[in-house]
This record gives sequence, C-alpha cells and structure tokens, in this order.
Amino acid sequence: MLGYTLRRVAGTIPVLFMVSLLIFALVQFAPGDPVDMLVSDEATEEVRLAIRSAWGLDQPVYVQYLTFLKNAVMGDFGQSFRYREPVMQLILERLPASLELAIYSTLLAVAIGLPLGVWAASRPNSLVDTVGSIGGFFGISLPNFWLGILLILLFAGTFNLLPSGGRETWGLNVERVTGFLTIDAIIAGRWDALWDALRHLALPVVVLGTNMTGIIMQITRASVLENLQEDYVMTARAKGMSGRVVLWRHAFRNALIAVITIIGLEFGTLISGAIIVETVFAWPGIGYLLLQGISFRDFPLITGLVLVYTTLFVLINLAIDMIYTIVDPRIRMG
Amino acid sequence: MTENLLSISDLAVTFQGAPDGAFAVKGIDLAIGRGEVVAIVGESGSGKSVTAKSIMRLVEFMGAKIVRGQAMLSERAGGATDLLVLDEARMQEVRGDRVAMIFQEPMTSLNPVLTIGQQLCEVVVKHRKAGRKEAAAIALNALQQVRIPEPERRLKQYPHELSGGMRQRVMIAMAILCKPDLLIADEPTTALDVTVQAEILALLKTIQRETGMAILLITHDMGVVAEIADKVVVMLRGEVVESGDVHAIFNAPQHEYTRRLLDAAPKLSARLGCGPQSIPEAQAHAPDADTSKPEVVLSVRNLVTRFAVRQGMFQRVVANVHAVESVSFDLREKETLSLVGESGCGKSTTGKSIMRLIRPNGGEVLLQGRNLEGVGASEMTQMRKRIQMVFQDPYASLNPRMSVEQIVAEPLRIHRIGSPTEIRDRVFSLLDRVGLTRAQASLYPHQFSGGQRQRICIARALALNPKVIIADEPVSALDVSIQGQILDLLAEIQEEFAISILFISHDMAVVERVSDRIAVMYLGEIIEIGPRDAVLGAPAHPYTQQLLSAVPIVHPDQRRSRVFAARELRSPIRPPGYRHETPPMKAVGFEHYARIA
Amino acid sequence: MMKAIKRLLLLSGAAAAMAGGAAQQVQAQKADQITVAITEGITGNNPYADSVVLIGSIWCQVYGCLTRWDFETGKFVPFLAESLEPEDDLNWILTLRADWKRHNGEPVVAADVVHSIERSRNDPESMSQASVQYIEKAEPLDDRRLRITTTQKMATLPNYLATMQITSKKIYDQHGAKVADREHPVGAGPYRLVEVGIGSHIVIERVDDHPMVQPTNPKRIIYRMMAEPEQRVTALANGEVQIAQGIPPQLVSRVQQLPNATAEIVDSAEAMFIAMSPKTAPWDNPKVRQAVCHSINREGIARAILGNQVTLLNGPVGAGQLGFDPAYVSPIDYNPEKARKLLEEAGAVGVAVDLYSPVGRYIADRQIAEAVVPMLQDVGFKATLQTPEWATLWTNVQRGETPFYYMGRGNMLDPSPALAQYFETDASPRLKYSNPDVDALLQAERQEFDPEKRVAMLSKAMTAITEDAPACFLWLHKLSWGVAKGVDYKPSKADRVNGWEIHLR
Amino acid sequence: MVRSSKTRKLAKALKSPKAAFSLAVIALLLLAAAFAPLIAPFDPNRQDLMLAMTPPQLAGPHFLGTDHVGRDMMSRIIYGSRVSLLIAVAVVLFSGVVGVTLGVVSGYYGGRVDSIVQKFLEVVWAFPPLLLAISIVAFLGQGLGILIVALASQRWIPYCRLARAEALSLREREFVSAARSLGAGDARILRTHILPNLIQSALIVATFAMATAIIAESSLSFLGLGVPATTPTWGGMLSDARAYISTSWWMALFPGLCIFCTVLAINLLGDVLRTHLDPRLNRA
Repeated sequence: MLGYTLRRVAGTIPVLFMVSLLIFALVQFAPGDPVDMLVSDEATEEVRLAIRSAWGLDQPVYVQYLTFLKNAVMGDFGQSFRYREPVMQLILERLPASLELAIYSTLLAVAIGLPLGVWAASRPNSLVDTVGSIGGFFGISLPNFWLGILLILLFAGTFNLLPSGGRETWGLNVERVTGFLTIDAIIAGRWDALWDALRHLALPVVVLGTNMTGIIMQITRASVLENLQEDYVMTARAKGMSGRVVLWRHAFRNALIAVITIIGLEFGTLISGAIIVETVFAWPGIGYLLLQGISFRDFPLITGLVLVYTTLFVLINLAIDMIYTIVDPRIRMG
Repeated sequence: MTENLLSISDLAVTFQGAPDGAFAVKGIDLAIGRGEVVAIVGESGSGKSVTAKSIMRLVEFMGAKIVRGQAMLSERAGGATDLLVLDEARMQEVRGDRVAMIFQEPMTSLNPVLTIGQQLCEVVVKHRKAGRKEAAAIALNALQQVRIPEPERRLKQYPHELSGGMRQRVMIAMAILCKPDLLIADEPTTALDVTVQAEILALLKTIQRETGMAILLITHDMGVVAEIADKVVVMLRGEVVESGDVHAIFNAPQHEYTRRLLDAAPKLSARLGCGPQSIPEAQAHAPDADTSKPEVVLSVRNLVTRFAVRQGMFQRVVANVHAVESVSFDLREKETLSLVGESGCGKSTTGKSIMRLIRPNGGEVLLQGRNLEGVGASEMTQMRKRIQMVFQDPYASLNPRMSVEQIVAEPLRIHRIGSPTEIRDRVFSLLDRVGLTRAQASLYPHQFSGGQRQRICIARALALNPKVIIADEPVSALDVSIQGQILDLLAEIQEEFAISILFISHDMAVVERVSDRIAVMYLGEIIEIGPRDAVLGAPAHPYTQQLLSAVPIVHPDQRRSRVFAARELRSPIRPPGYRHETPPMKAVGFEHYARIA
Repeated sequence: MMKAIKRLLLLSGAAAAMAGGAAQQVQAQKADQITVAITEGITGNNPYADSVVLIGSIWCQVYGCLTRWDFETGKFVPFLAESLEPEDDLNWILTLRADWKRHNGEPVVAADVVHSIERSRNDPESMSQASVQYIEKAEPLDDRRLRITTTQKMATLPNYLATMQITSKKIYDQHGAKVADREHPVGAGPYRLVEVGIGSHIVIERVDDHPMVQPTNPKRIIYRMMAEPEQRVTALANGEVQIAQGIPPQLVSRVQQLPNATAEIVDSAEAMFIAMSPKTAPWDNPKVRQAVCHSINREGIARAILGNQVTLLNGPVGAGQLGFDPAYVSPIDYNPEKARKLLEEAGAVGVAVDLYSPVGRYIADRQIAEAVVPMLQDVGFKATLQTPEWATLWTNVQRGETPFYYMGRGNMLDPSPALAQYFETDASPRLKYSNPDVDALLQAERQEFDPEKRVAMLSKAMTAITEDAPACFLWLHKLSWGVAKGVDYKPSKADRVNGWEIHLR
Repeated sequence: MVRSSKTRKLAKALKSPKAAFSLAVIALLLLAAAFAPLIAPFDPNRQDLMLAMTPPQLAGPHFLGTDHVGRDMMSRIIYGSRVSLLIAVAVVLFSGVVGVTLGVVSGYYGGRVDSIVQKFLEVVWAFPPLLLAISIVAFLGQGLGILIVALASQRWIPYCRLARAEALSLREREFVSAARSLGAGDARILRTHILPNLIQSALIVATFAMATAIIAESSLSFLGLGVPATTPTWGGMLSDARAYISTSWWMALFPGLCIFCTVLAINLLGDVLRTHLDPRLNRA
C-alpha cells in the first residue's frame, strides 16, 4: 500500500515536469505582457525595460525556465508579479477557501443527487424519475454565472436572507488554524463565526452543487439500475430481503464504484472550474487568483497554480483509488 | 406417499412486451412431496427456470407476470398458502425461510462487496430476528454443514477470494440457514467443473438426507438427474411433456424429446467401473506393428507459456503463472486429439499459444514441419491459412456489427483470395455446407441461435481450406441436443476436407464422442495422453482417475454414494526462477503415456 | 418561473425595507464603521506597488501624500507638503508642513521624501516609477525642505508628485521593505492600516487626533472587492455596504429606487475615444478618420446604452479639466451624410476595418462597440468587431499593433502627459500619429510655468488634434456611486474614496 | 423475422413521450437553423437604438423583445441556433475524432504507446480549462473555428478514456482473436472490429458533450473569449444578458430556455438510444 502510494506520487514528477514545461511555453508565447498589464499607463519605455529586467523577463526563455526549475526544486516557485508575495504562500492561503467550497458543494450534490438517483432507479420511469431527470438537466443547462447572479438577487436582495458574497464578515477575529472557516470556528468554539461562514457558503455552494447534483443523480440512477439486474440481487431477493435492503445494501453498495469515480472527477473539475463562481461571489479562492493571474499575465502565479492543480488532481485520483479499495474488496492496490 | 409440500397447478407466466398469448410457461402442474427431490429437465428456453422463479415470485422482478395458477405451500402448522397471491411483505417472509433458492452462477450470485459472513447473517437476522452473535453462530454452523474447510475464516472473506465450488457451497449454506422445507436449485452445477459438480451434487444429497427438506432441481443434464432425483419433470417450450418416477423415465422414456435428452448424455458409464488396470509390461511396450502411421500435421514440442505477476514499487516480477509447462504432442492427419482438464489447467492457453494469439515463452510449434516460432509476420500470415480456430462462445467470436456474409468472407478478403463474385460464391457454398441458407447471409449474428452461430464460425474457419482446426470448447455453450448436431458437422467436415482437429474441452461426454486420442492436462502439463479407449477405460494417472470418477453416471440404478471434501484447485503460480520437476512420461500401454513415478 | 422572479425583483425594494431588521442582524454593522464595495482587489502591502487609482488613494490616507487635487478650486492643495514651488527652470523647492506627525509621534522629514522618491524609482516591486521619471535628483536642504531637480523643464511636476505616498526612511532602514510595509505601516495620514486581505479587502481606522479628520468621519472603513455589479448593488440594498463603486448605467435607476440608498453621479476624468493609427491604411487619410467620427451617433448610444450617464466631448477634455474651452464646439458632429461623402472622396468606400474593443474594462465597452459597428457599416465601411481578451489587446495597443480601437485614458485632470503619450511624435508606439504643430505646442506647454499661457497652448493643441482626428473623442463617462442614506459622501471625479470626505449622520 | 422486431423495437422506443419530445425539439432546431433567413422576422444584426430593450410584444413585431442595442431577440435566437448547433456538433465531432483515435490506439497497443498517451492526457487534464482556452484564443485569434478548438481542447479526454477502456476489453474479445487467427493485421482489426464496436458508446458520450459545449460557449463569452460579438449565439446572448438580468429578464430567459430545451432533448434522445439500442452500454 505504502509502496503503491509512493510509486503513484513518484509517477507524478514527470507529469509535473511536463506540465511546467508546457505552461511555461504557453504563457511565454501567448500574447500579452505582464509589464504592460501592471505598470501605470504613464510609464516610459525605460521604466518598462527596468521592470522587465528586474523580473528576469529579458532573459531568453530557456534561461528563465532553467532558473525556474532550479528554484522550484529548492521549493521556491517565485514571487507573483501582481501580488508581490511568494507564489506558494499566496496559493496556500487561498487553497482552503476553494477546497471548502468544493467540499461543501460535493457534499450537497451527494446528499441530494445520490438518494434521488437511487430512488429514481428503484422506480424507473416514475414521476420521481422523470421530474428528477428533468431537474438534473435543468441544473446542467444553467450557466454558473447566470444562476449565481440570480441567486444573489433573490437571496441577498429580495429575501435578504444571505450575504451577497465574500467568505466571512470582517471583524469576527477567529484564529486561523486550518484555513477552513467552518472548522476553525468549531475549534474556537465560535458558533457565531460558524453560522457566519455557513451563511457565506450557502449561495456559492448551491451554484456549484446544482450542476454536480444532476450528474451524480444520473450516474447513480444508471449504475443502480444496472446493478439491480445482477445475479446477486436475485439471490438477495430469494433470501427474503426487503426491497429497501436489496436496493441499498446490495445494489447501491455495488453501484458506488461508478458513483465515486464521477464524484472524484467532478470534485477535480469543481476545484479548477470554480473560477466563474468565485468571481461572481467575490470568493477569495484560487480560482479567482488564477483568473487574475491569467488576466495580468502573472507568469509565476500561473505556473504555481497549474502545478498545484496538477498535484491536487493526482491526489484526488489517488484518494479515489484508495476509496475503491474500501468500497470494493476485489480491487487491491499494487 | 407423503403429503405434498408444494403443489403447483395451471401456472402460466408471460413476459411484458411479449405478444398476446405468448407464454413463457403455460399451464404447468407440479407436485413436490416432503423430503422429495424433483428435477425439472429441459433446454434453455423451456420455461424450467421461469417456473422455479415463479414459485419464489422472483419473475415479477424480471418483467414477467404470473397470469394464472396456484402454488399451494403447506404450512408447518397445517393448511396451505397460495404463494402466488401473497403480498410482497408476506412473500419476503417465505423466501429464504420456508423456500430457499440457489442459482447457476456462483461467481455472480454472491454480492462481491459484502463478506460471506455479512451475506449469511442478514438472512438469519431477517427471518429469525436473531442478534449479531447468534446469527454468526448459525452461519458458522451452516458453513460447517456444507463442509467448507476453515469455516471461521470464510466468514470474514469476500466471494472473490473463494473458488467457484466453494462459492456454491456458500450459496447452499445460505439457503439452508433457516432450515427451509424446500430448496430450489436452479442449474446448481452447470457452471462448475466436473469434479466440483460431483462434490456439489453429493453435498446436496447429503444435506437433503440430513435435513429432510425437499429439493426442486432445475437442470438440463440427465447425468445430474440420474445422480440425485426421485421424480423427473421434462419440460419443452413452456409445457410439461413427461413426468414421473426417475427410474421409469430412464428405463422407459415415453416422449421423443426425453429420449433425445437421454441420448445426448455421456455414455462414459459403459467403460467406467473397471478402474485402473494393471497393464502387463509386454503390452505397454507394444511393438510398433503398425508402420503405416499417418503423417504428423502439427507437432508441439516443449511449449511453455508463463504470465508474470508483478508487484511493488518497481513492478518487480514476484511470481509466474505457469499456464503451459513443457507441453508436447503430435497431431496426425485427419485425427482428433482432445485436450481435457478443468478450468485453469492451461488447455485454452495451449491452443492460443499454438495459434500465437499469445506469445509462448519457449518450445516449438511445427506446422507441417515448419516451425511457427521465428517466422516473419508475412510468412505467419501465410501459415495462418493452414491452421484455424473455432472458439467457445459463438456469440463472442462473431463481430456483432458484421453480417454473416462479411464474417465468412473476411478470411478471403484478408488473404486477398478471389474476386468479389468468387468470394460470394465461396461464401454461399460454405454456408450451404454448414447447413445455413443463402438468404441468411445478409443477417447479423444476434439474429441466429447459438448452434447456427457456431455453424457460421465453422464456415469461417473452413474458408481457407485449413489443415488443422483448433476447436476451443466449441459446444460447451450450446444446448445438449444442439451439441450433437455441431459435433456431427465437425466430424463430417473432418472427413470431407481431411482436417486434423485439436479439440479442447472439459466435457467428458463430448470428448468421449469425438476423440481419437485424449490428452489430460493438469496444472499446465499434460499428465496423460493416449488413445481414447485406453485413457477412458484404463486411466493411469490418479488425477485422470479422479476426473473420470466425477463424471455422473446416466442411470439412476447405478448411483454411487460419494462424499467429496471441498478442495481448492491449486493454481500453477510459482516463484521466479522455479525449476519444474515432474516425473517423466512413462508408457503405460500402446501409445498411452502418463506422468507417474 | 422567470415571471415570478421578475415580480420578486420588482418587489425587492419593499422587501428590503421590510427586512431591515433582519439586515441589521445580518450585518454586524457598527454605527461608525462603513464598508465600501470596490471593483479592484488590493494586491499587497507595498504602497508603491499598485497603479490603480483607488488603491493609491487608500495608501494616501494611511501614509499621506505630498499634495492633493481640490476639485472645487481646481488646484493642488497641501497635504504633507506645505508648498511645492519652482526655484528656476529645473529646480523646485518642496517644504513639508511642521504641524503633522506620524502615527507614532515622529515627524515627516525631508529625508523621507527623498527615500520615497528613491523607492518609487528603485523598489523592484514599484509600479510608481512613472511619477518620478522626470526627477533628476532630490536633496534635503534641512529637515523640512528639499530641492527637486527635474531632467527637463516640467510645469507638470506637482501633477506627477501628487499621488506619491511618503513612507518613513527610518523604519525602512531598520526593517527593510517587506517588514516595514507589513508590520510597521506607520504613516502620517488621517487613517491607520488595520488589515490587508490580498485580493479581497483592506481595513483602515481613523486616527482621531489627526488634523484632517472630524468626529463625523467614519471610525473604520472596510474596502471590499466585489467584481460583480449586481452583487455591489445587492450588497448596498441589504446594508452590507454603504458605498458602492461603479454602478453600471442600467442599474442606476434601480439604485435610485432603493429605499435605503441613492445614486451619486459624477463626471470622470477618463476620456473615451476611438483611435485610428495613421501609419496604417486606411487611417493615413484624415478624411477616412473624420468619416468615422462623423458616423458615430453618440447621442443615440448615450441614450440607449449608457442611460445618458455621459458628458459628450468636444475634444480630449471636459469641464473641470485643464485646457477645457467651454466656447469650443467641435466641427466633427454626427453626420452620416458627410461621412459617406468623405469616404467617397477618399476612395475608401467598402474598405474593410476591424474595430477592437475590450470587454468589461470600461463601462458597457463591448455593447458600445457593438452599436458602433453597424453605424460604420451604414456609412460605407466594411466593419467587423473584434473583442480579444484584455491583456492581449492592451499589449498590442501599447506596441502599436492594433490600428483601430475603442479605449479610455484616465487620470486626465491635467491632460498633458496623456496628450503627449498618444499624440506626440514617437512618444509611444500606441498611435503613431505625427503632427509637427501638435508636437511644438505640447513641448512648449510642458515648459510653461504660467498656468494661463499653458492652458491656452493646451487648448490649441487639443483643437488641432480633434480636427485632424487621429481619434474620435466620444465622451466622459459619468461615474455612478451607490451611497447609503445616512452617509454624506460626494464622490469626486477621480476614483478616490477618502475617509475625510465621508460624514456619517 | 428477427430484424423487423428490432426495427419495431426502435420505432416503439422512438414513440415514447421522451423520444417524441426530443425528436420534435431537434427537428424544430434543425428547421430553424436551416431556414433562418426565411423564418427570422429581422436581420439579426439590425439594430435600432431607439428600440433598445423593448420587452416582448405579444402583438409584434418584436415578439420576444429586443436586446441592449435594439436587435430583435427572436431573429437572433433563430440565427443563434445555427452557430450554437454548429459549435456543439463541431466540438463534439472534433473532440470525438481526436479522443477516439488516441484512445483506441492507446488501448489497443498498450505498453509504451499507452503510457505516453495516458501521460499526455494527464498533463492536458491537469490544465485549468480556462487557461487553455485563453491561451488558444490568444494564440490563434478570435473566431468560430478557434473557439471550437478551444472548447474541444479538453473535451476529447472522456472519449479517449472511454475508447481506451473499450479497446482494452474489445481486443480481448474472441472475435478479435478470431480475426487475428485468420491472419488480419492491426490496421484491419482496428478498422473493422474495434472502431465500429465502440462508436455507439462514443455517441452516448457525445450527446452529453453536445449539451455542455453549448453552455461552455456562454461561459467563454462571459469572459470575452467567445465568438465575435456580432455573431449571434445563444451562449453569447446569455452572457450579454448578464448585465441586464435584473432589468430586462427577456434577454436571459429566451436564450436560456432554448439551451435548456436543446440540452434536454439531446440528452433524452441519448437516453432513449442508450436504453433501447444497446443494452451492453448499461455496463458503465
């Protein structure tokens, strides 16, 4: 198990290397210039040249890459052009925000999509099934930015129940331990802060979760339906097991594999795909950071973020594979 | 005569979407007495399985509807209940408690993600309202009853960690947990090797005797019926065509269909019972009086095929599966040589290694004197014209998206033989030869029955006029009566086109019927080889003897009383660098050799 | 469903009023604290490292700047500096005021100014080099006075120096830039720094005994980044914020209808124009350029897309900016007939042109460009619209690779640097316009210390540019701010939100 | 005859309300796209600033209202169906061809080829989609073709995974062994035995992908990376509407409804096809 994990982690090093090479090529050769983006409109050419050389952008690309590689091996991923902080520090400060969002969205989607999918599978072509499916497609066909603004207008505006954006109300002064506000609030025993964090989470979580709920529901439904055709379900019925036990204990347990695969994939997409939601809700996560990085051609920031994304993907895949071994005893690592 | 435990009358079942008046089962009458073993015999589609599942009311989950009929199950307290009118909740109380069921595929009939213990205990918990501990004790007891070695350990294991035979034992244990009055066994041994089949049948018989429950056995195999049944019901196309006492049926079958079923069963019995004979030395070294030995077409010398098992951080080879281990034999002109053995013994791998569908690790394959090992790609393509293969599953070996004409023409197209019209003519003549019509040439595989599909496969194999056909279990997926037709066809074409056949099979009855010579494989090796009658009549190797004694005898009068302990089939996984030591082949008769010390 | 939403939205005003109790509960809103929703995030602790005007204004409140522009008088007024006077053509004397102290009680000294100039120029993180690019050297004369020497005769030096924050040399020498900025942001401004949340918020707190503040100024100001306009308006409506920057025209009426807030509208100092680089055909022909300017129905666009929240321009500047001549009326009016004729005369009917526009950079930029294209087609151009991503467009514009684009130029209170940048020969590659008359006027104007003469020269230069039409000057956007009732705040022309200009009632 | 029963089954499947709805919507769409110039009441790019943001008029002429520069919504929606469908189909085709090819090669040959393709896939998959899209658009400029490339840049991955998995199992199937024992080469086996057998499952993925492509186009438009502003697309209209979501509901509602109905129709059809045409696919 440990050997397997180590091998998987070691296997990501060439991927990270290739990703860094590719990203370096992409940002270097894409049009747009970080100096032009950041310097004041009045700056003269000399000023621009000076900044360019201070940032090392006057070097040939391969020298820049080698410098980056050398520093990266030492754990230094450079300093953001725009935010002037070490890239990794910036990212790690924001990572919990994005993860928290993604985790709660996944939880929401699983909490709704999973039972709905099983329910629909137990009564195919019933009203629940039809309404659920259509609802699921509705979730899929609403663009995030659109749903987000609509929810802000409704729940922050009309009903005035929830904050319009951001991650917390300023001035609560909860000590940061994990960076996950809900967890930190619990650690500190600050129920007001927990409530505040949950209220801020509500809308973006719903927006991100809507899409995923539909997908999880569809996959669960298909997978459970398929497993209900298996021989062991007949065995369970022949043993006198009730419909509920057959559905949940037997068919659903086996359907979980496919569902977990999808959850893993979707969780990965949530982390990188939350850019628009983070923008709409002014959520201080890495998605918004990436958007800023891209719009300002902040090369070190982009490179660092992409490497972090890659690592996250690898970790998620690894985690999924580990969960497989728990859910399905037939799957062994190695 | 004991009172009837279950009496079914006028049972009719139809499937949703079937045309009106089309019944899967129409008007079945059936009675099972307490402690009786009743067998329903018939081929696939005869409605025997639907009947069984109707008693359990499981057909309703398969999209079928019970249209009419009664199934009166007598209560322990007296009186009887009609199972067909119970609501689902009441029915659940009956299932697994009063009536239990086991299925054909032990590999898929157990839930792969739950432990054996969990799957056993849930039955007890449901029907006996037992606590966790008590349930575990009952489960353990049941496992002991089905004679599983190390029953405590099994409780914590998952189905995939057990062999097929063990799983079927678990299924039986699961069925007898609540001491049901009736056990329905739906083809319980069909998917198992012959030795395991014998174990399971013996076990069922023992348990039936111990508990006094009745068994309703669904099977297509008259051998199984002869071994175990008291009464027989023969079904054909949803109807009962004959029923009665087992002896009466075997001795004086009334219906023509029953006779056909009996004919298709193995006749091994005739040769068995004599046991291994001590062969006089002199006879063992019979002089090669017959000098006009037919020419050797295919010669296999020391064929070795291994699969590496890799593990760990650097994917080191930690073991090798010795699937084929120094196999040697000759296949002569117009001869049929059978490779027999249980699943996993390496017989199929041998066939594929000869065809070079799998790359062997060593040895030689000489086709008409030309070594296939080391020939170039283009020459290999040419060589393939002379050796063809017919596969086990006629559905899987036909591309579902190609028409019959395309399929049969494919070898000709690959080797660019003939113009389009010539190809067409050849396809038609081949189809004629295997008994298909020209009109069927434009159809697709799924539109044919299993037997017809195998005919297509044979036509395809014949297209290039091969010298050798390797037939890998060509009939084991077919119904008994169809098997005969296909075997006849093979015999005819063998004669007509002067083909040598390497026939791979696990079915002794089939092997007995087609072989000139037989080679028995065990753990990747040929342990005995010789003329058919010698191998079957006077098996020299203990394993061959074991294999043969497991074959059911198709007559109830000759039932043997056998009890087999469950055994795990050893698999030929060896550490790297393992040196294989086996006794050498020793002549035990005329052209009859065995690996015995 | 949509209908229901629509109805709910119409009711939103009333609902918000009813939910007022809830809103108070929701927002742990303290009476003397306000939250300002801003459109751009704070990028860090280094006061020199940001070229965004609003962020600069926050640092001015913390550290203090030398001077500031007074919109009422149209003059620079003292802030940290008492005066900034020319000594001769190249030398200026700056005198610091004596009565202000830093938050830690230490005085602001001449060495700090020199240090700040140095940091603007040499700090590797600095984006403020432009403000000191014409300064040759700066030397302290005593604690309160220093001499600044410029590289050329520069009448506009105060303009460049106005926005420079003065940090402490002593703290810098003691701790170095990073620690000084982060842990010792000790300034001499009316507010002190409480917290910087990079990319999301910045919090400042009133320095009660500072001479610039009054008790009615908010005790604490939280600037929160909110990129989405609907979110800013919603936050204003439900009391999360008290001041909201950048209300787009289509939302102004909604803000005005809010029971708890109103929209404050002010002219900007950012000129919007369509530029045509004369080095590239067909823009080498002034008639074609004029045809473009004549074809654009500015009134129509202003009404339909911008809710009339604009001031139409007769040249590069509008009222309140240097060089504005209220008497001048541009001859380049909306006249499609004339445009067609000019195009015919130039022999350029049917010429293919690509109009480039940013998306989301300026108010309704894409929508405006979308509206302009059919107008160009109407007079005989074969026009298409290109909307590349901003970084691509901006870099290409700066490198002179985009010949025809819709753009804005901010910070034009004194238009001199902007005019030079766009219209002086070889000043920058972004327009490649060359006109000896304009060159001469702009050079002379920069060296003229007499304000009146300078304004006259500027006006003349601008008239020449307008009529030669290397660019069509369209309008100054009016900037709309959402301001909660109970907050006294008149936004200024520049994008600045200064605590001392906000009064709570 | 067995065949006719299969045809009948399909015909029956297509008569279900699900299928009827989806076929009707798709037919309507194709008609609208094909005959846009005949159906649309106005030129989709004709603007009238005086009429900007007219609400829907039951009596006409602007039945669905006008947008922010006074263009007729109905005409834009009708013309938009052309580009939106084109984008959906082209993205799906492009990503499908690339993904299936790579996946089949990867799965069939295995070994080194497989690990190279899989590493490449991992690298591309790890890229934030937006970054890739921006880079592509920034590199290649703006246009319909480039937008399609940008949208397809990561969408080939599901096909690749699917095709690889299918090819892995197909190459072990007996009919492939049969073909090989007949002497068929790799090219022939790939062409006649592997590809035709996985095309159907790829089609199922395609129905889902088509829906998401339409949505993704609107997200790119949201960031200013969509097709040129003068080309009407549903996604572009939806992203235009964002600024007016609280003032002009019709600008968002109608293109949104169109997307929803299309997504629903395509998916329902995919569903019907999946359950009725190929039961094998229920094995995910």
